[in-house]
Amino acid sequence: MNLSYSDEQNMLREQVLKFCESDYTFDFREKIVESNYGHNPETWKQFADLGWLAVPFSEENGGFNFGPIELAVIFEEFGKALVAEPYLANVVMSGSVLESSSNELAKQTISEIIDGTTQVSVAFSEANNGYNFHDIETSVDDGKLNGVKTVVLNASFANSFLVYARNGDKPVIYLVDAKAAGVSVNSFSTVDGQNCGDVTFENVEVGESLIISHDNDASQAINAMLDLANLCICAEAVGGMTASYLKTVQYTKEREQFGQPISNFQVLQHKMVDMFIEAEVSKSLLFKAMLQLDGKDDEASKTISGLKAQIGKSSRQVGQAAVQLHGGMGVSDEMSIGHYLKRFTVIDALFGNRNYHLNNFSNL
Amino acid sequence: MNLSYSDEQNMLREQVLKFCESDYTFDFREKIVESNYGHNPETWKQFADLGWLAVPFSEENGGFNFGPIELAVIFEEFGKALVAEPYLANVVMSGSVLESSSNELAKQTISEIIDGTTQVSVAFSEANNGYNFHDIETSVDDGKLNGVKTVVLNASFANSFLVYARNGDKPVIYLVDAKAAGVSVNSFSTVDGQNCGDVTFENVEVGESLIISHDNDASQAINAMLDLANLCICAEAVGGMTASYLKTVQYTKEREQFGQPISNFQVLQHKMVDMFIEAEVSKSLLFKAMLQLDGKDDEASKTISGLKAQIGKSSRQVGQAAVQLHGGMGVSDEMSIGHYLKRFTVIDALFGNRNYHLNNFSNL
Amino acid sequence: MDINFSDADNQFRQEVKDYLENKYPKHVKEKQNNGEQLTKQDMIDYHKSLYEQGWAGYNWPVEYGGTGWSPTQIYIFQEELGYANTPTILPFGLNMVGPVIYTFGNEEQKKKFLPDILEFNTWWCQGYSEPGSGSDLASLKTKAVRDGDHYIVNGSKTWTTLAQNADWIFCLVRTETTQKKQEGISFLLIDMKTEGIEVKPIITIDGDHEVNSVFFTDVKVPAENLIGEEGKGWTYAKFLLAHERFGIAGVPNQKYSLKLLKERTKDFADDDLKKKIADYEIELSALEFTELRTLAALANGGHPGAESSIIKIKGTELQQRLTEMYVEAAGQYILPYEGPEGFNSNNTPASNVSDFSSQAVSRYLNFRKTSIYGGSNEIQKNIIAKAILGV
Amino acid sequence: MDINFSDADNQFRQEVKDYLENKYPKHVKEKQNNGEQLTKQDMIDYHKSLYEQGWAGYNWPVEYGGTGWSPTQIYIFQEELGYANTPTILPFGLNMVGPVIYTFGNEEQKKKFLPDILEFNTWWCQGYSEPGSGSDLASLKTKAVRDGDHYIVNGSKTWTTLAQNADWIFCLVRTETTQKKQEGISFLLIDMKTEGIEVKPIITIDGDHEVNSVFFTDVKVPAENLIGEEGKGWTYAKFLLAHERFGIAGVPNQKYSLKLLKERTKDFADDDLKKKIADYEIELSALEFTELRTLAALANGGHPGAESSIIKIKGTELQQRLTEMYVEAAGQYILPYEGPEGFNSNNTPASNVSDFSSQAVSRYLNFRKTSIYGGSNEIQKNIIAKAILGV
Repeated sequence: MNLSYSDEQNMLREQVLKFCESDYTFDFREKIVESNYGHNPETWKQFADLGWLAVPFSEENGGFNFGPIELAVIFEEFGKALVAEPYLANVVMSGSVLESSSNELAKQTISEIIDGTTQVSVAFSEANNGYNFHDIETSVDDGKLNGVKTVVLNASFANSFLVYARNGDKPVIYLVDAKAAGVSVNSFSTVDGQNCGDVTFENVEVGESLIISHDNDASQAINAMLDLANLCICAEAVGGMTASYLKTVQYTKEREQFGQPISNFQVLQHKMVDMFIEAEVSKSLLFKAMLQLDGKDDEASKTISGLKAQIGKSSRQVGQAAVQLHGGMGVSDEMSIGHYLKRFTVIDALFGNRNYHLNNFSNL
Repeated sequence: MNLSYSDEQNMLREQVLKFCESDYTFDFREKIVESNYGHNPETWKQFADLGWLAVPFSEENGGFNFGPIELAVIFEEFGKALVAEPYLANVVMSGSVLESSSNELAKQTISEIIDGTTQVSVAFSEANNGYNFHDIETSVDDGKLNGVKTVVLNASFANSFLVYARNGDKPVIYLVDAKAAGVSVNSFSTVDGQNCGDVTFENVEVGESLIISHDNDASQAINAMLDLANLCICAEAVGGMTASYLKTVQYTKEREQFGQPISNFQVLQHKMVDMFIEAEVSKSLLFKAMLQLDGKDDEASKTISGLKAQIGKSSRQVGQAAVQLHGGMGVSDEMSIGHYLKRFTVIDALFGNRNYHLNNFSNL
Repeated sequence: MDINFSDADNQFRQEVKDYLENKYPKHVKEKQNNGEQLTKQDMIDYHKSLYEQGWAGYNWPVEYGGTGWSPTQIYIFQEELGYANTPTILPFGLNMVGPVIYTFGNEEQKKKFLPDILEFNTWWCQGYSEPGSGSDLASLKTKAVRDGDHYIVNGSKTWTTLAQNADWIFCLVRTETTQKKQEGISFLLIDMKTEGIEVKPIITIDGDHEVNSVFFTDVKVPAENLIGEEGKGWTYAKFLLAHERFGIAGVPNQKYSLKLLKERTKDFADDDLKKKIADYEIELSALEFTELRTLAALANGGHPGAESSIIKIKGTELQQRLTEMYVEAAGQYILPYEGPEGFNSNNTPASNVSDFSSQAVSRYLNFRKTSIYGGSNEIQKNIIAKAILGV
Repeated sequence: MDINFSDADNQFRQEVKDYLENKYPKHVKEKQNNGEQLTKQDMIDYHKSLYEQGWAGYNWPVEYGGTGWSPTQIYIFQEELGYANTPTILPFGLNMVGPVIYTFGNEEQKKKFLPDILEFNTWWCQGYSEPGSGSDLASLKTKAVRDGDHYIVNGSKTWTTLAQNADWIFCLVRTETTQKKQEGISFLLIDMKTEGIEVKPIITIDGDHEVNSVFFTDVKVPAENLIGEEGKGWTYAKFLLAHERFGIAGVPNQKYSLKLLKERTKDFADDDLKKKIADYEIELSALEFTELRTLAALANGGHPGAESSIIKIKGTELQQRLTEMYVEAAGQYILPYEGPEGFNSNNTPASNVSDFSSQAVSRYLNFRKTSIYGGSNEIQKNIIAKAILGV
């Protein structure tokens, strides 16, 4: 057992941190969120140039063969800076599904993701399945795909979709071009300034060549993707919690009321201590989850459910306290602090909320 | 709608309060708890002389015909003084069951309860039914009663038991003498210094003359008893919460640490404010419940479940905070403060705990 | 003690139902029930319909055109309005400046302002908070200097709700710099059309424009608009704050939202949310009876004091919990955003069978302010600690 | 980073299992697993069995007879002991006074005291709190006046755990009255057999006798029993407190209790308690990894500092939550009391299928102290606020 980051991992963190501080200020982020669904093609190109789009892919596929620990490092820093770029949808989610496949189409698509020339979203969720992601109605009959997928992340910019469907009783994942006949996208900005969409497939022709994964491999690929995606957004939330308590401490030291900095008030001090503690214990559990996932431990899925449940509680508490201690400034759109709370809320809602994962943990 | 106590009700409160202050100090109480299961025959005689044992009974039965409001007034004051006498078991519980009956045996027994010459406990709970009090195995066959009742309150002093049993499919309540052949009592002190027992009935002869209530009337009598008993112990908890926050405020003003009274520390102030608020909102809900029960409102049972759930949460919070703010003294047996927490714990466990009543409330 | 309503009470309840059925403006009702945003004119129409019914001053004394209702009547009135999902009655005129004017104002001020407040001919807003002051309200810096028959006002106010609609603003201003910051404050009424006033929107994290900054540059205010004595404004301010906290819990509105939430979640397989709802509903009735106990005390001649702080704290906590449960019920369908700003078409996401999901996060974020404004909940606890517990 | 155990680690785990199987005293094991109270001799037997194994100083450096284990080994050791439901290793000698002696004591003191601590020939107790001092530890008043080769000690200590069994007590005493209360405190080791020492039991609300008051009347203590410098006791006290907080969370014991609770409740119809248990279990793993992170930092040369306050706060909160869940699981069967005092026969209530119910309330009440002692959780938060957040 070894709980220290490697030099390589520390360097990666340093690199992401520096980038966020110099090239991704809050004002810059706000412009991208307001003007373009959170995605800036130039920033994306920087990501590609820095090699970040290659992080989780195998060397064989042109990647760095990094694992959950390195992704968690990146997301923790992204969380601190409220990075809105569609890294989760493309590199983590689509990346995970594609990497699990050995066919040529998958390999080709990975290389395009790595060089930043294409964007791909996984279309798996449906309107009526809540968080039961395997309970799907989208189906293929006679080579024609029909169905509606909802809350597809980054649908606005996706050039193609990895569509989770069933063929008879068997699960299949197809790679479908966003411009194919019968595909229509109805996209929305999300509450936290990114984008998602409903994607409708109406008699879309899907040949065998478009199959990325099928049968048990397909459902396993979706499960593995969900575990990894949950780990990443939990790391993001841990970063956000850290930033929230640090900014709150800073603010209360500067803000004067009743003739003194409000950081002098014991009730506020203890509230900040509670924020700090929640951030720290969440980080500890993140360690356990990323190490288990990295070590392919059988318990990894259960721990990730536990982590997601913990994050749902801790980040809400931290986010709400941060807003409360910032007073009026906390609810003002121009301060970053309220945006952490927004992001925490979305993170809890994604891929199973606290209650869902508490059940999961209890039953696993 | 009128939310003010009547003059008569205020006088009753005044009377109970005065008695507790002069004749039922904490030291006095501790002696009775340590030496005699919480029951002092002389105190009981005072209760009889003051007319308190007659409070809820109809005038026809020699009582004052008072209702839930007056009982709540008494229990609120009992709660402040940690009164351990078996008023709940005798006057409220057995009283409620007996008053619902019109037969002579019931009337005779009521008159003996009123003059303090007999004590009666309702034996309804069984080891395997949890809080499903109607799911009973104690039964009568061929005039013979067999079964084991558990957690029978005041079993040590009961001269007779109101036994909830079934005769075939039909519920029946019998009045059984504690000395009857086949009755054995295994009694225990309770964690909060009162007493309860397991009561075993082995081929006890029960003639028709011992029937107090049967069929639907019997199960209704048990339900009505549970509602009234829950209301009374909730009132007791409200009194206990009030005493807890008042004593805590007093203690923190006197206790000096770091060169000043600890009541100066804002964190402790806010904790005491939270205690005060919990006591007050619980009291408000007590008002609603006692008024509805008094007015025979259809919603009364649901409100009492809500009240019991609320009390379970609030009294735990208040009791724990009181102990915490008293520091080492809070866990010391010789201070009263920890005894409130103990009593709150027992109150939550009696007649359905918070979780049971939360479910009840949700489903009613 | 008696929880039952008298025949007269029941008849009164029927009158309120009749109003809601026949006189509550249809266009307002329709928008409210569809969850659409109301215009300024809608709000005016609604308030005027109450005025025409004689109910605008539902909690005012008869002598100033109020109803003089008993606590029971006020309770029934608010309950029925809540169940009917009517808009919140705006507090700035009726619950804030109105009571200050009829308690501390002179006869001319009463004559000039009270009728227009009742008839909703003037929309009021509140000039209390300043960028630097926050919960330390008395540290305010906006200055009013006497110059003949006028005061010249300079400074700024912030978090001013619906200032963009307002005709008048009531302001705390500093007329003297004193040792003790609570002294030297005065209570001034200012016409928003006066030259030198500028209103700038503040966008909140829910994306909405509800609050504003208001800037005053050499604004000339007639001295006759001073309420009570110069320098005694802090007394009036505290009176107003105690009144403001009262009713802030919005129990009837919460009951309505609760009803919707229960309908939305009745088929949910998991019991967890149902238990949270039950827990909330129980606490809501405890809050309701706390208000009733306070109302009863008021009817016996009391004043809303520190006890109203309980209602502020618990009321806002419960409102916030309610919005959290809406978010939980909506699950991942909170993501697609249909707020007032943004790029979206008029399409509705396939996952949103109603407006329920799309509004969940906006409401959740919007309600964070309730534990901050009107004296933050931390300040309310300080008040209770001092005034009630004596520590 | 790597969560997997090396072959050497796995082999070490097997050694611990072997000890538990073969050398952990059978009579102690039996009583523990039946939930019976251990005698003083049982505790001594248990500690001596660890000593014979060479493991008494499991967290001590090799040079003082410790094991010099890596954090991973300590983790494995504690985990296996926890799963086996062994008694808590008494901290007073091994985790408290021991490290103080080997860090600040002189050679003679090391030679005189450390071997007996490891071998458990001496039972230690802690003389820190006083009736007036509580969380304001530095305000202590027990006086030690130098008189030739001795100190004469007068005063009293309270909440002294298991003083009734102790051979020695380590005390903070005031050797000088100074302006600053943290100065003038000294750290003294006192033989409990010395004339003038009186131990009086304190009964706690769970009915148990675990803590005591200790009175000192003209107690003569050889000056050679002073640790370090006179007047520097506060430094050693703080060092000890940080060490004490470490391990206070009792994660392995909590894991064992959790296992019992899960078995007890597995057939419960209602999911509510199962969710609470899941929530608790998740937080327990978070706490466990917080300890591991701290251990890893220590292994890299750090010292347990304010971070250990997190472990104290969360650890005691979780212990308390666990006892609450036991109470909830027992329902009304918490009532019949089978505690050490009382009137009860040896009969067991029919409702108590195991000791589970009868012990629930005692444990619940007993564990209330954990958020009070060792520096109350409020004090721990003050420490974090100051030392880590810098406010």
